[in-house]
Amino acid sequence: MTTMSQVVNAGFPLLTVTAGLPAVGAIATAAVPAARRTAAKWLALLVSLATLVLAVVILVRFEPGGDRYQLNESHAWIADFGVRYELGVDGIAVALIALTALLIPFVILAGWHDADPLETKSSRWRPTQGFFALILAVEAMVILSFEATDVFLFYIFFEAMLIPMYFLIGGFGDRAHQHGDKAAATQRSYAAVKFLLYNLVGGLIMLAAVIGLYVVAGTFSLSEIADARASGNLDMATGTERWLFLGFFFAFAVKAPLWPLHTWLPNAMGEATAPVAVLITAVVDKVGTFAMLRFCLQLFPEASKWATPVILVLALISIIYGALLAVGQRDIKRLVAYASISHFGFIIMGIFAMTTQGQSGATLYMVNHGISTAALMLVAGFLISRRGSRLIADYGGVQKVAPVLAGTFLIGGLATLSLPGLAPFVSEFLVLVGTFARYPVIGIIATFGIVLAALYTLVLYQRTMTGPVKAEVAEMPDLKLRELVVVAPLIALLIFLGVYPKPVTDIVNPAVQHTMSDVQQKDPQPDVEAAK
Amino acid sequence: MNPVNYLYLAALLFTIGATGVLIRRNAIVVFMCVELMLNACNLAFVAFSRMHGNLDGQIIAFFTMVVAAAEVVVGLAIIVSLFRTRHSASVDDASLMKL
Amino acid sequence: MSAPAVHSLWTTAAEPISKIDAPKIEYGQLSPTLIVIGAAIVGVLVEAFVPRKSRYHVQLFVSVVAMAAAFAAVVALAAGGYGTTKAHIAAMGAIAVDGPSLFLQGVILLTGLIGVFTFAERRLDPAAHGNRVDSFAAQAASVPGSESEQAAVKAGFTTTEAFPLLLFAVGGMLIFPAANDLLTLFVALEVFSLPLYLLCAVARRKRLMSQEAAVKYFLLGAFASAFTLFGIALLYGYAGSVSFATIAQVVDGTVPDVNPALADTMGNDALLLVGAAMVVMGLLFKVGAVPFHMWTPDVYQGAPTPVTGFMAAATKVAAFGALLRLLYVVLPGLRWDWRPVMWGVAIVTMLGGAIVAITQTDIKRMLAYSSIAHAGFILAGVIATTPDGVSSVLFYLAAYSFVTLGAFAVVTLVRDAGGEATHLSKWAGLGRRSPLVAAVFAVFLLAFAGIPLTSGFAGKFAVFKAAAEGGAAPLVVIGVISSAIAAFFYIRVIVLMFFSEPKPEGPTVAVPSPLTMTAIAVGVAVTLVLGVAPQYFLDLAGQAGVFVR
Amino acid sequence: MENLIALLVAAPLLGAAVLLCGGRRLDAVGHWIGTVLAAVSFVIGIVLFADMLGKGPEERTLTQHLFTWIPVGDFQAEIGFQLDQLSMTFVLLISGVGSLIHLYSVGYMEHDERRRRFFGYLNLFLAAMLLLVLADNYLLLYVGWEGVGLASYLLIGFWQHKPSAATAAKKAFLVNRVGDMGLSIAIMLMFTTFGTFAFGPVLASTGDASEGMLTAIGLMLLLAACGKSAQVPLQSWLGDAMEGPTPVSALIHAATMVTAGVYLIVRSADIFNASPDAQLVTTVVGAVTLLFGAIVGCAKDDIKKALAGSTMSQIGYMVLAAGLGPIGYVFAIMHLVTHGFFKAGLFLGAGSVMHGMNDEVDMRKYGGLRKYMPITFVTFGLGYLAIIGFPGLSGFFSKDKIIEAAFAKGGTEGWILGSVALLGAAITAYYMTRVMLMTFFGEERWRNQPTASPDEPSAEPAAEHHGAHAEPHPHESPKVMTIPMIVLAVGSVFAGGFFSIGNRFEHWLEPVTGYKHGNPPVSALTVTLSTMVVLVIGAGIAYAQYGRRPVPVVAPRGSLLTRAARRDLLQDDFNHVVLVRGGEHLTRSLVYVDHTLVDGVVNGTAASVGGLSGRLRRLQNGYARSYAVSMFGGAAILIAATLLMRGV
Repeated sequence: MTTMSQVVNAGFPLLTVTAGLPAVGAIATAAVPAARRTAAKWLALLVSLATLVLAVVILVRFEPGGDRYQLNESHAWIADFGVRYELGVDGIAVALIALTALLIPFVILAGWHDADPLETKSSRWRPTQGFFALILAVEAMVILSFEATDVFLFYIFFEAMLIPMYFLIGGFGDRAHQHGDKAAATQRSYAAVKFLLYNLVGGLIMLAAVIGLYVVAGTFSLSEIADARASGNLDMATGTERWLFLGFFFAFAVKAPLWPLHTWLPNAMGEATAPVAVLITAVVDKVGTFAMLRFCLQLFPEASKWATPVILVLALISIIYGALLAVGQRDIKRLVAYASISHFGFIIMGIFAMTTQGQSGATLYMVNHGISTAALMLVAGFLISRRGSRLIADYGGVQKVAPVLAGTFLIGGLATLSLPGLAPFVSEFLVLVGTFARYPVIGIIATFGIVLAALYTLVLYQRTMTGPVKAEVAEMPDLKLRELVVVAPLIALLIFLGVYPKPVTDIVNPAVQHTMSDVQQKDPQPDVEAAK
Repeated sequence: MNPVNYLYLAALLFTIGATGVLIRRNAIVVFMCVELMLNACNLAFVAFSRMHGNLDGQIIAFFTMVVAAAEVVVGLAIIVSLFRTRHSASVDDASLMKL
Repeated sequence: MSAPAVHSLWTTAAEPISKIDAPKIEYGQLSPTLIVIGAAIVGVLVEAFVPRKSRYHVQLFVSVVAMAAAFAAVVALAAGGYGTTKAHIAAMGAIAVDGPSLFLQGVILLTGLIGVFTFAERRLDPAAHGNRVDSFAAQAASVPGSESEQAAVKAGFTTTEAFPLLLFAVGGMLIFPAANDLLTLFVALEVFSLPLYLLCAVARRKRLMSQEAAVKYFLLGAFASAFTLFGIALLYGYAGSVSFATIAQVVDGTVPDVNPALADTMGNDALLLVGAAMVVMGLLFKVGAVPFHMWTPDVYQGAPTPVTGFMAAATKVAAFGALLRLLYVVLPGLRWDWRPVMWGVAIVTMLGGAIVAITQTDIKRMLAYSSIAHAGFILAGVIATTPDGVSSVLFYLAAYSFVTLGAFAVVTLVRDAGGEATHLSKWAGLGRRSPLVAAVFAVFLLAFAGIPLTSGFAGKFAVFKAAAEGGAAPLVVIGVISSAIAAFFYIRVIVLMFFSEPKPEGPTVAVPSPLTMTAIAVGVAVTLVLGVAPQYFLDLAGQAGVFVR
Repeated sequence: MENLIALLVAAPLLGAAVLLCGGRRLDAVGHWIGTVLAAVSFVIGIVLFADMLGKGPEERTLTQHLFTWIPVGDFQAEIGFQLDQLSMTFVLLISGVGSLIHLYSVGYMEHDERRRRFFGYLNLFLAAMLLLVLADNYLLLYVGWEGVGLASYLLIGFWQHKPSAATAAKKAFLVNRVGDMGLSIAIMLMFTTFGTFAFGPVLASTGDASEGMLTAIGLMLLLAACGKSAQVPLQSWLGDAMEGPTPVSALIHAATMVTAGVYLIVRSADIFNASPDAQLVTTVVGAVTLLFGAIVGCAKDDIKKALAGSTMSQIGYMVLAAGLGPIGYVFAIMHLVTHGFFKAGLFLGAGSVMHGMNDEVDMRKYGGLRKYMPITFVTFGLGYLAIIGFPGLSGFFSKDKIIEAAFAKGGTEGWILGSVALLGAAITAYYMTRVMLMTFFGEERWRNQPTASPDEPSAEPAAEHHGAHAEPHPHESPKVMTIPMIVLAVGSVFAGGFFSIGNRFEHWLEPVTGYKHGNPPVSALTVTLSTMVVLVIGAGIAYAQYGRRPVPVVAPRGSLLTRAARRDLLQDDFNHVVLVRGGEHLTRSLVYVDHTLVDGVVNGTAASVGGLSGRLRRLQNGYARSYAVSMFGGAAILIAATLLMRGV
């Protein structure tokens, strides 16, 4: 296998290129002159598609059976800090990179007109170019943080991606609210600042832990730390390990977000445009849960097990609490945000259930949640852009005037409530089973989440789409071609992965086995040896 | 006579000077208090020089005087220009910038 | 009685006069300082003899050449191994030529060079009576608004003395971190302080504030240096010498020949501790550490912005250099006494600076408080008392000084009728008006906030890492907390610039001359390079991290 | 042969896909595509059935494994089908009745511009339902289980412009979700207990599992069954589900989907057999529901709601039977099939009546319709006779067997259950007679009556063609509608008898469910006779009330019980007060908490730091001397601290 992966490594730095392409694309897009707005859009779209192609190449060249980390790259970077530029992907990372690369083109396409300047500003002011450049920058940083196998390298991009996100949230609001609406502007910048400060505080506390890790381990390289641990050269004092774990976990829990650190998400998703909201919840937040799997469990196995009960309870609270608040929302986007909080609860629960099903399910969940939320949120965005309001109460009977829009919205909703046959069901059930196998009570309580999910989704659909047609929506146009092109593939993917998730699970399972062995956990065995 | 007493005197002068800086309003007086503190230092230097029986302290005293003189030049220049604009040499009047 | 005996009653036979050997000065190794001081004196002569019209250009030329030459000399010395292998004490023990001093001298000279550029900027203010004007008063001596001043303006006077003053200050700063005995330390302190006092006083606009700043700075500075001097006296009294090496020996008790007097004073630790505390206090005043920081905001706000920028950058570098040398060369034996105290100072400095900055409404004041917070971060590195500690502090100083210069240079660009528009509310919507300037300033702010991929992050990581390795983990935690607090007000400015609607009567962004542009460009370049690829400079700082004693 | 199984599901699924994605260009032919594809899967069913009959009773089970669905560690979910006698019974019922109702709908939905989508949904339902009964493991069954839930949601809410319809649809889905929770927990329990959830291994190894665990699994399965089959306490949705078009009520909410719960229990026979407690609870649920539904059925004036109550009650019989164990399983299924025929027939009849009466549903505004729609009258009448268990007709055989089995359970339980079943039979006779009389006999109360009462907006688009307030012109429905009714009527007449000749049905199902003949404490004849007696009593009372006296057009206030029954015995009010209102309060308060508490803590911290900053600022008061003071103090502290460190 080693030889095999060496063969793969021979050749050009695939991972760097995959992450570098959008980065370069971002700069290029930003450099497009103000007048050539459309050109910038197309450039960004093409770059993101090219990145998708590269991601597919990674997907192909990655062998599930092979080494834990593949396509490795390693170069000296900051020797004084013990930092190397080390990239490598395991199954989990590959899946998430694919997800990111897949979603960005849709995000760009969906946000096609979101950043068109309303009035002709000074020629130096180029919001459109900025918008798409920032999106590509986020993509680059997210991909790099998935690829980094060096804690410090990961940390850098984990933090740095906040800045473009911050500008995306604060700089580009809903078209409906942009017309010199002071209140909306302040709302928006409040949301942006909240997002940044929450994550910055998390990141800084993590920074302390990162430094601590270096003091303890003397290196940032996952592989070296793993070797040291294996050869017993690395013995963390229990107390130290727990403190470091908390430092890392806090940052990831803010990003994920986990109750009670979640309150930035509804603001951010509510104020940002739908594509940016998708970027937040479907792409950027995944870095948090991903990092829990890769860093918390791998670096601090003992502490992870020590903290598991508390984290599971918090995750459980997130599931129920998020769902209940989603029911209580008046604002479509905030509703989706709280729904996401509930789903992130499931993901975190799956990760810390410490069972194969739980962790594979959690990883699968990250992918599926990304797709399903994207579908739901983008359609919601199309809806909002038509009526110019985010309030559920402002809609009604849309199904009559725009059946296709309503249909796609319903499918997105059904995916959110994880209807069997659609992708999210698979992951959610795996997480539940995985949790139930070890913590039956928590598993059962979590199952209530599926009822609540049905509640908030169907209430949303009923209030917006059914009933008598409201006057304001009477001549609402149905989905345009561009919008259909955005939604249709996502829905197709939801159905495909719901019926045949094997391709993903095959990639993910080996990685999960590694993680399980990191934390020295075995799946609980059934009481009865079933007759075959 | 025990040279340590000179140190006590020096300390006393230094404290007097410091107190003056804290309680006097007139910039000139405040500045002279600073000079007093410097001279207290000189006294201490000389005393120590005597105690240790080497000349470094006395030489430093001369340096100090030069520095003090330089400070006077700069200080008076600033204070005078301030006085000419405000027609007052009170340090408390110069409190535009705060918080 | 016998004649000789009687004779001996009132006379003693004089010793035969032994010949005094001339002091040995290594001019080559002192060349950076000598060049700058020499240039300063030339500058004074220029003021005396060159006609007014051409002074500006001559001064500019002289200063730039001097700085460049001095920097070249520093590089040459470093290349010649004086920073590492050949490091030794020069000028009869007065000056140490070693890694830290060379590194810091290099940084100071670069900041000085950029400082000259910002000093020489004369495109920002509208021309008065057809004469280009810079940010210094036409005639500092004349009362603002008086006829004499109007006459001076009409005549097109400018305070070209600023350049020699700057050179003197730089000269002092070059000596300060290299000073190897307390006397040199004190003299250097005064040599760079006095010109700064003057420079603060000569703003073209808002002269009242400028003079007030000067007075405050001067009185408090003199007050502080009096303390320093008394501390020096006590240390001298303790060790019987002002030479760092000797004092260190006495502190460690490894002094070769102990005469009775020394034995007597050596026993008295109070002398040592009080003296050390007072000297350190003088240095803490210069770096602007809480509770000796209170001059900082007022002076930063009142002084002409180019001066502020130079002062904020260079003073910190020089003062921290001296502090490092004092604590690492003179008082390592006292580590267990001063470390806890420094802990306290670092903590209050980090938190105090960050917290008070939150509610500031003036950009210059805000940057002043942020500089206080940064002083706290650097102190955390100082406390490490490890080689890493030294190099991390050196690196941080280099990174920080360029960011600061750049930031203040940007501040000079944003102007309205009353000169620079330093009130934060006027910065609203700057990002819409002139995205480029706003973006540049945002980069500097992010560097201050320590966002990865900027020099600020690399520096912060370096000092925190050193502190953690030095066993000061709690300091690191408090450090990150105060960084979080600090992040808040940096972000606030960004929000203001980009997310709030521009005011109709808002300030305009003046288009500067290549001078300021260079300053800003260098700032940005250094910020990004040190953020993305800091290794080379970390190596540099690492090699330079060894003191000679 | 087994490769055909997938086609059973595939055909309607294809139809659904084509019709729903096809767009308007299929509007013209959409309904025929749907009907044909439904028929296709019926034909395949027949073929497989013939093939099955050709084999010996033991080797009749066919399996087909398609692919591995979710392979994660020990969790191996397969996509695989299992076609045995039990599944086959359902396949024929579903696809057969399904096809008929497709045909019927062609006429019934003629005037609806969204007919294509309607047929798409119907096909989707068929596919899901067939998947449900063909799955070879519980997880795949779960897929079909929720699939039919979705289809039912879409069809109940088909007329989405009616808020009542949308609400009913949502309610149905939610209540079902509660049941689904049970099913998923049951599957998790199976996985942790047996390490698998495929029918074969699980049911084969029930012997090794602890009874407690099996009881838990059984109860969870029962919870699921309650949700799907509208059993107490999860019955509330069925009544509202009548908001859907009548064919839907006939197919989904009478013949097939609502019986899925019974299928689940019978399929899991081994688990229930091994856990008497679970069985007892099952019988109790069944008994309670059969009374509950019957009582509700008596009070409703809405013909569909009355039939819905009856459905609830009849399924109660089946669940009761299923709870009886091997002596009941077979009859549960048998009643399920016959009920499938006659109840579907009754609903189609009701639909035909409404079709002729401008979609009037209030029976008090019917009357004397037998002259105007004879075919409907006859078919409906046969269905009526069948359901009340008139000797010789389907219902008679199946229901009678259940009552016997109930007594045969033995002991006090047996007596109680048996008599409950008897009572149920009486009430059934009562309310069905009532429906029959109010609809087809008596004077024509619809004359010079405004139809569709204004507060209740007329459901079916058909109404838009006739004037909303015009006097109705009752007329017989077109062939395309009557033919299915006739076919079903035939079924409801003969099916029971056909099954009972030589206990065919027992032998047919025995290999799957197992069968043990239960001996009632009294002779079977006695039971049958008493059944006849109560039947006559029930019908008699109804005749006395509605046949002899004229029926008031406006419903009288009625007794307390009547009023309670009209409101589904108040359980809706209970739900409203406890769940809906309570839930609203909960979410409201949580929103408040999130905003003030969780967010407040953070904002509070920020604010306090800001306040601190404001206070510290004041120290910077602009006076040089106070700065000097702070320096002096600082120096003092510094010195003192240094000295303290040394302890001098």
